Amino acid sequence: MTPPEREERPEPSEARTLLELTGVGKSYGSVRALADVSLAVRAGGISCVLGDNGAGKSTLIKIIAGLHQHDEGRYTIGGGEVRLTSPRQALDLGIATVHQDLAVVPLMPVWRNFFLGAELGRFRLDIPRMRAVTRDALARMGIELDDVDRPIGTLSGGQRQCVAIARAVHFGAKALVLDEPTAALGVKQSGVVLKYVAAARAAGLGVVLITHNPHHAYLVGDHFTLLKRGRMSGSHPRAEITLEQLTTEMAGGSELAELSHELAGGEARTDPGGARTDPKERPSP
Amino acid sequence: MTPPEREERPEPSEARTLLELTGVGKSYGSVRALADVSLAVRAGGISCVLGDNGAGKSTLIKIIAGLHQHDEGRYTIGGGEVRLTSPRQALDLGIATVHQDLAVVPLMPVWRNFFLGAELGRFRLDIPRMRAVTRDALARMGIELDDVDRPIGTLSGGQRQCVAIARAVHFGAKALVLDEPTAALGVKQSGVVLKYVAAARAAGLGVVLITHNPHHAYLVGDHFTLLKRGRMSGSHPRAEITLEQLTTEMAGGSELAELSHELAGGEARTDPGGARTDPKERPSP
Amino acid sequence: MLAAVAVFLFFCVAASSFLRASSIGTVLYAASTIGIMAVPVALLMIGGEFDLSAGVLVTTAALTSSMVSYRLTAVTWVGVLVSLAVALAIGGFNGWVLGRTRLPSFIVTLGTFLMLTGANLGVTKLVSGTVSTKPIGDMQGFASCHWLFASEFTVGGLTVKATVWWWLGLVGLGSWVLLRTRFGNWIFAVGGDPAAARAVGVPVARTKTCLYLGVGFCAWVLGQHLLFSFDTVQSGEGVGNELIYIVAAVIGGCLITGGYGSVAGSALGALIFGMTSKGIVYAQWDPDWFKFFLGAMLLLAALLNSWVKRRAERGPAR
Amino acid sequence: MLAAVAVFLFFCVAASSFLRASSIGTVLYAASTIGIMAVPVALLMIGGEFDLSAGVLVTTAALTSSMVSYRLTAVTWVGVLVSLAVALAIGGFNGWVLGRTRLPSFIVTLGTFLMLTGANLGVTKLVSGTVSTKPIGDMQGFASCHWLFASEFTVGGLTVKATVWWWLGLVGLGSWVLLRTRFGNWIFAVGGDPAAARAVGVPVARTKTCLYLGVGFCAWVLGQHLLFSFDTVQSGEGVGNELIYIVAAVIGGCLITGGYGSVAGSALGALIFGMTSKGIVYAQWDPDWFKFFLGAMLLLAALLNSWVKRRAERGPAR
Amino acid sequence: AGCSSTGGLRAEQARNRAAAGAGAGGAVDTPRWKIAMVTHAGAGDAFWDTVRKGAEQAAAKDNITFLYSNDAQTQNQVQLVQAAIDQRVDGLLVSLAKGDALGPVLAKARAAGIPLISINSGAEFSAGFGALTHIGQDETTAGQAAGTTLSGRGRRNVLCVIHEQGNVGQEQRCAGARSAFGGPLQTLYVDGVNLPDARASIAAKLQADPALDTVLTLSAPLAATGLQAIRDARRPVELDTFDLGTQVVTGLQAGTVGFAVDQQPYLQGYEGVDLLWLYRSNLDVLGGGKPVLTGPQVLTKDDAAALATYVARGTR
Ligand SMILES: Nc1ncnc2c1ncn2[C@@H]1O[C@H](COP(=O)(O)OP(=O)(O)OP(=O)(O)O)[C@@H](O)[C@H]1O
Ligand SMILES: Nc1ncnc2c1ncn2[C@@H]1O[C@H](COP(=O)(O)OP(=O)(O)OP(=O)(O)O)[C@@H](O)[C@H]1O
Ligand SMILES: [Mg+2]
Ligand SMILES: [Mg+2]
Repeated sequence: MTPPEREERPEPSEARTLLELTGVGKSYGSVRALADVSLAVRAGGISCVLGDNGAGKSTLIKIIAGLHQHDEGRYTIGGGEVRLTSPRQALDLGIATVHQDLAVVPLMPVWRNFFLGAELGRFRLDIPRMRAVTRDALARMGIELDDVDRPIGTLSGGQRQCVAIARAVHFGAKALVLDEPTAALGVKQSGVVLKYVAAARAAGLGVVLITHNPHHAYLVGDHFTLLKRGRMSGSHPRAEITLEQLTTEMAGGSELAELSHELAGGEARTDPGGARTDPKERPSP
Repeated sequence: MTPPEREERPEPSEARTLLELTGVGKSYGSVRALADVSLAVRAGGISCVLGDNGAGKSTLIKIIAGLHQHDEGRYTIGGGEVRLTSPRQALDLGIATVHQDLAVVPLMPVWRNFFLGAELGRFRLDIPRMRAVTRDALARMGIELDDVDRPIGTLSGGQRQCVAIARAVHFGAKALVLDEPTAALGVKQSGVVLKYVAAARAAGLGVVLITHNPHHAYLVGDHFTLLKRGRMSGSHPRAEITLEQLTTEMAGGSELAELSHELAGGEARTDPGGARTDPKERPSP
Repeated sequence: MLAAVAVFLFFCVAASSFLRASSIGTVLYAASTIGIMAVPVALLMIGGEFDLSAGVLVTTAALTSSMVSYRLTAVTWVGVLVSLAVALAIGGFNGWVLGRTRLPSFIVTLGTFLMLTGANLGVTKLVSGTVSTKPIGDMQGFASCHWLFASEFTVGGLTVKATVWWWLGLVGLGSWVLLRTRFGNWIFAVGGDPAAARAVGVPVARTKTCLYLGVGFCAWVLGQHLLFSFDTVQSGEGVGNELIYIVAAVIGGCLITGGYGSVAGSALGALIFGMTSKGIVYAQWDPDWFKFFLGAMLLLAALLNSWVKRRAERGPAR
Repeated sequence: MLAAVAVFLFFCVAASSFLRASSIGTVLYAASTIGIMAVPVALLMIGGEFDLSAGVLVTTAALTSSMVSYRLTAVTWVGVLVSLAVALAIGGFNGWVLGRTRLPSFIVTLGTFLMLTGANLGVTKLVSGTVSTKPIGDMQGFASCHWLFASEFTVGGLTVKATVWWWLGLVGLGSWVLLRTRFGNWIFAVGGDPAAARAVGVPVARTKTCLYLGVGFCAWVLGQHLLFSFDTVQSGEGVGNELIYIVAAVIGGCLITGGYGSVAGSALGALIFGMTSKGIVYAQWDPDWFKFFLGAMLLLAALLNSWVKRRAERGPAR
Repeated sequence: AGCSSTGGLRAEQARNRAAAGAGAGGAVDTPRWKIAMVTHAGAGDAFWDTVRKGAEQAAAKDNITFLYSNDAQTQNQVQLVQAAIDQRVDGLLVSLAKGDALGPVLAKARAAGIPLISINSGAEFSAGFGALTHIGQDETTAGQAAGTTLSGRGRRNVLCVIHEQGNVGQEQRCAGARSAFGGPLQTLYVDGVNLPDARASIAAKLQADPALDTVLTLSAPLAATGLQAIRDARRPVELDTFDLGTQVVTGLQAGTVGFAVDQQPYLQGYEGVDLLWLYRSNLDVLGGGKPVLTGPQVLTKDDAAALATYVARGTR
């Protein structure tokens, strides 16, 4: 099932640009995490950011979400330049984020975490409804929790990730920013998340998706930004790149060739190619 | 590159059993996380544990690593029944573990984390060597850190995971237990980890590998244990199962069919099949 | 909960005079003067911060009220209101410095603690010429203030002081805020994981400042009680009480690192502390060993509590 | 570091008598009596725990030593050794209870604190009949003990007390343990993330117990100093000092939640505290406002420290 | 604030206008000496505030720079004495509640040629430390005076309230009272800086032991607290106390306080400074090697009216 009728929809450049980063840079003390990175997120578009470990993807996300501030460059939302000093501002502008470290408070019940920062009712929490909404949202992702009053710290890694994603999907109004959302998820849940991403696009939201899985990215992405050691090493609309090229670029090109060669020689049964994936082989249901 | 000469090596049942769980069960308060699970790890064998989110995989790992204790069943190491009350005991028996939540101390420097619990020198730490070993071990995984004195909390998610894996590989003497080691890793690093796993097997270690990626599992695994809601839903030697069957079982069989149908109908461009992966398509280097 | 009952029963047996209505009134009074402050201190601790200045802040509130009324020769209500403003301002100052400087609250409130201790003495001497304030019992408005903050009334032999009502009210209010409002959710979050709380849009600094304002408010209440029941205020009072408030909160189950606890628990903690410290007096044990008994009883109560909790968590199945 | 220098310079200017050799000796002595205890308290805090009993434990050590020697009419060294055993036992008890019950250390050591306070008084009254011990200055071994714990000698006008040497020695030892030994690595780990530490095989409970033993040892040292320099010991002393030790550690940069800090920092903290509290006396500021100045100076020092640190972290580039 | 009110500052000023102002400090022609007083007082202690006031007024009169410092902990008091020596004062006033401990540092003061006078408690150490004289009250004697008065008033069962655990002087007062009082005398420890708690503790004790008919407190603030506690306990119990304070005097006048044992703290400060000045300027020494006692003085209802003014201005 490699992209079948994919060329039907053009790169939605004519669509409204929700947020845009131009030449953004960021240093943590002496560590230069990002330099001269540009990215545009359009309504109804999915922008994928791909890159090696430590390439600066999460840093980019944190700037978009208002958790960190950029040192250089411009960040515009809806055309106006902004300098977000707190995540609250991003949320108020309709940008919901799933961070890689999930941002949940371990000792708090699941439903309180779900609604944290966006509680129903100011002086009189609508607790039954909050519980019900949480349970439903998780169930729709394939997570059945009989007790949403459990501290979220006692959930399994994947369950926690599902809570964070479900929360962002529930509250994201204009843009959805997902940092490796499927990392801890099982096959089924990953499918659901990709479905959600597609649904968000269909509803006219802009999506930023970070993933290490080129197949996931190619399946839904409209635009691919490649980062390498904090710098952009490529920025391609879907039309200009194939899955093969994408995979090669993500794996670091020639270095990979070397590695697979080495593996093939040393041990017949191991295969670094396994690190790359392909949606082609679908089980016949 | 679907398993080519895979049948060459038989299920190593005649090999020495390093550790074995029989009918093990575990409850957290009223949550029943595991029930009647059996698993054997043989020297020179890779035992994969697969299952949905919340299936109980990490719980199983924690019992093996001595972090939690089983309520029911037997746990034998090297033939003798044990009841590990602390991870120290497991480590002393040569079992090194990478936990899903990584077990690193955020504020401590990378090299101190790397050697934590197994420092070089009791009253006189050999700091230059510890630094060098850490830097090397990370470099071999494709992580270049110019400063191993940085607090590990400032590393990116994947870099942290690499530290945890490198540590286990470095200190694992008899068995290596890996809980979703490649979750946060890029294409290249994932390949390295699988290579390490294969190398560990070649060196006669027993490996327990947990993953959500059936392709990774099938690539290296000798035995597959499937968990579903805390119970074993299957236990197959490599010879008895194909990648297709494995993938179907992991995705929950019929439920998946329904999901992919729904997706195909609603939105042409999204494909839950993307959640499943295949090492077949390797980029020509 | 069980620990409180156990302590109660223990002293009922150990001290014959413990169960009298008048004795219960005394114990309740002792518990209430701790409990009123334990409420905001517990909330603050759930929110992940300390306040070492809570003890002397009570004295500051009392001194301010007394001296303002006296100097201005005004109705005592003027002093009471000025004192409220001052107490809130100091609480707000704590929160503001904390938010601005990101110093640990231990250091910030230690600074406030020392400064208030010094200012209490310095200002009082400056204003009154001595280390205690002048009596204000003959001033206008004293009677109504006394009624509000320091009256007592007797139901069926049990004399209940105004502080007990304040205490109950504050516990109710605190519990409601913590469990039923948006702000309560934020308290748990900023204490449990400030970084995560910030990431989902909780105003961390503002939440903490509000908690410090709460401390200021309750210190004001207790300070007015102090003033209107004792008529004069000693400027050196209150030092060391901050620890007792923290103790009550911790016995009541608040996590010292934040993110977990309850207001009702702090009330139980205050009750346990009050019952124990007064129960030892009723039991007429050797006064030289008073503190020894107090320490041992508190430790036992805390042990019992944690044991019960662990059993409960393990579930009825086992 | 900079804060310590700033405080020093400030008082050099503000107080003419501050820079004299004798004054510096006094300030160093004051700092050392805090610093000796700040070392283990800082280590403990890095290891994620508190010890509220540290202050009275010093007194307990002094009392034990004095009373054992006196009652047995033995060489004072007997008392000194028995006292060491008792101090270590109490430290070990704290650690053991903590490990067994998993109560917060705040509660456990509060229990010990109260029990020791009571026992100090109770036992002393039982043994001596009064609240202070009998003088032991004329007993055998006093001279040598005095030399070890309380001697002083003068180099170029600067009188240095034995406690200063002990302090320097303990700071060196503590730093070395923390930074250069396996155990030091474990201290950081159990304070930073006990769950992670346990998972990689660090014996969490044992590490913490060792830290409490360290507190016991240093309390013993300081206790012996008190005894052999003052000859008698007041049973009510030491209450409240535990906070000063914690303050020194926190000013020195220890994180109150554990996992971060240094021993040298605690020494600087003790020095800042000692310089400030004595500097105010030398500067002859109004004693009524003493605490106010103390609080303000500490806050400023802490602010300066954190500001310098943040600048340094941001790197020279910017 | 224009609100009219009873009491308050204006009433006090009105009262003061009636009385004549005290004379201003007289000028002496001695050089400006520096005298330090180091006490074992806790912060904000009313008693010591009066001592200090006496000393300050004597200092003003004698053209003396007066330095005051205090710390309740032995170790710190010693350091404060050392700091005074470092400051090269011309005279030293020290309270010797923790006598033995101060020996070594006072020897240094003597070596530095600083004349020393001890005040308040610790008369027995005074001469040994080379003090010119001791001005104060023997706590045991004061306690005995209280004990004698108690039996004279026909009290049968007394509660002695110690508000600072482990304080030698307070222990001595209770012990003295016990030895001179015929009947049973119990002690109770309360927290002197937490008055509501102290109040509850005293009330609790009164409720627990119906035989008690007298409460003996050791300081003026505690006396006021004791009165509240007696009201709470609803028992006809007499309150007697050490030290004076506004509320004690009011109590004496109203009959709620039986008697007060006073040691004239003002005198201890005033005489201390004045005697050091006399020594420096004229080598005068008072007492003839014996302590100069400022108390105990047992005050009752009869003395109350006359004392009220002086207590109100904080010099008695
Ligand atoms: N400490 C705990 N207290 C209570 N319940 C727990 C605790 N830890 C795990 N659980 C529950 O036990 C079940 C199994 O959890 P486990 O972490 O083993 O799942 P998993 O298979 O590793 O899932 P994932 O793939 O998401 O990591 C889950 O339902 C989880 O919520
Ligand atoms: N708080 C921080 N302080 C210092 N350096 C940091 C901090 N956070 C990240 N870095 C560094 O910045 C670089 C980029 O980190 P980032 O987390 O953005 O990578 P990433 O692309 O998300 O990687 P991964 O795929 O592993 O999550 C890394 O080298 C990382 O070590
Ligand atoms: Mg990342
Ligand atoms: Mg898991």
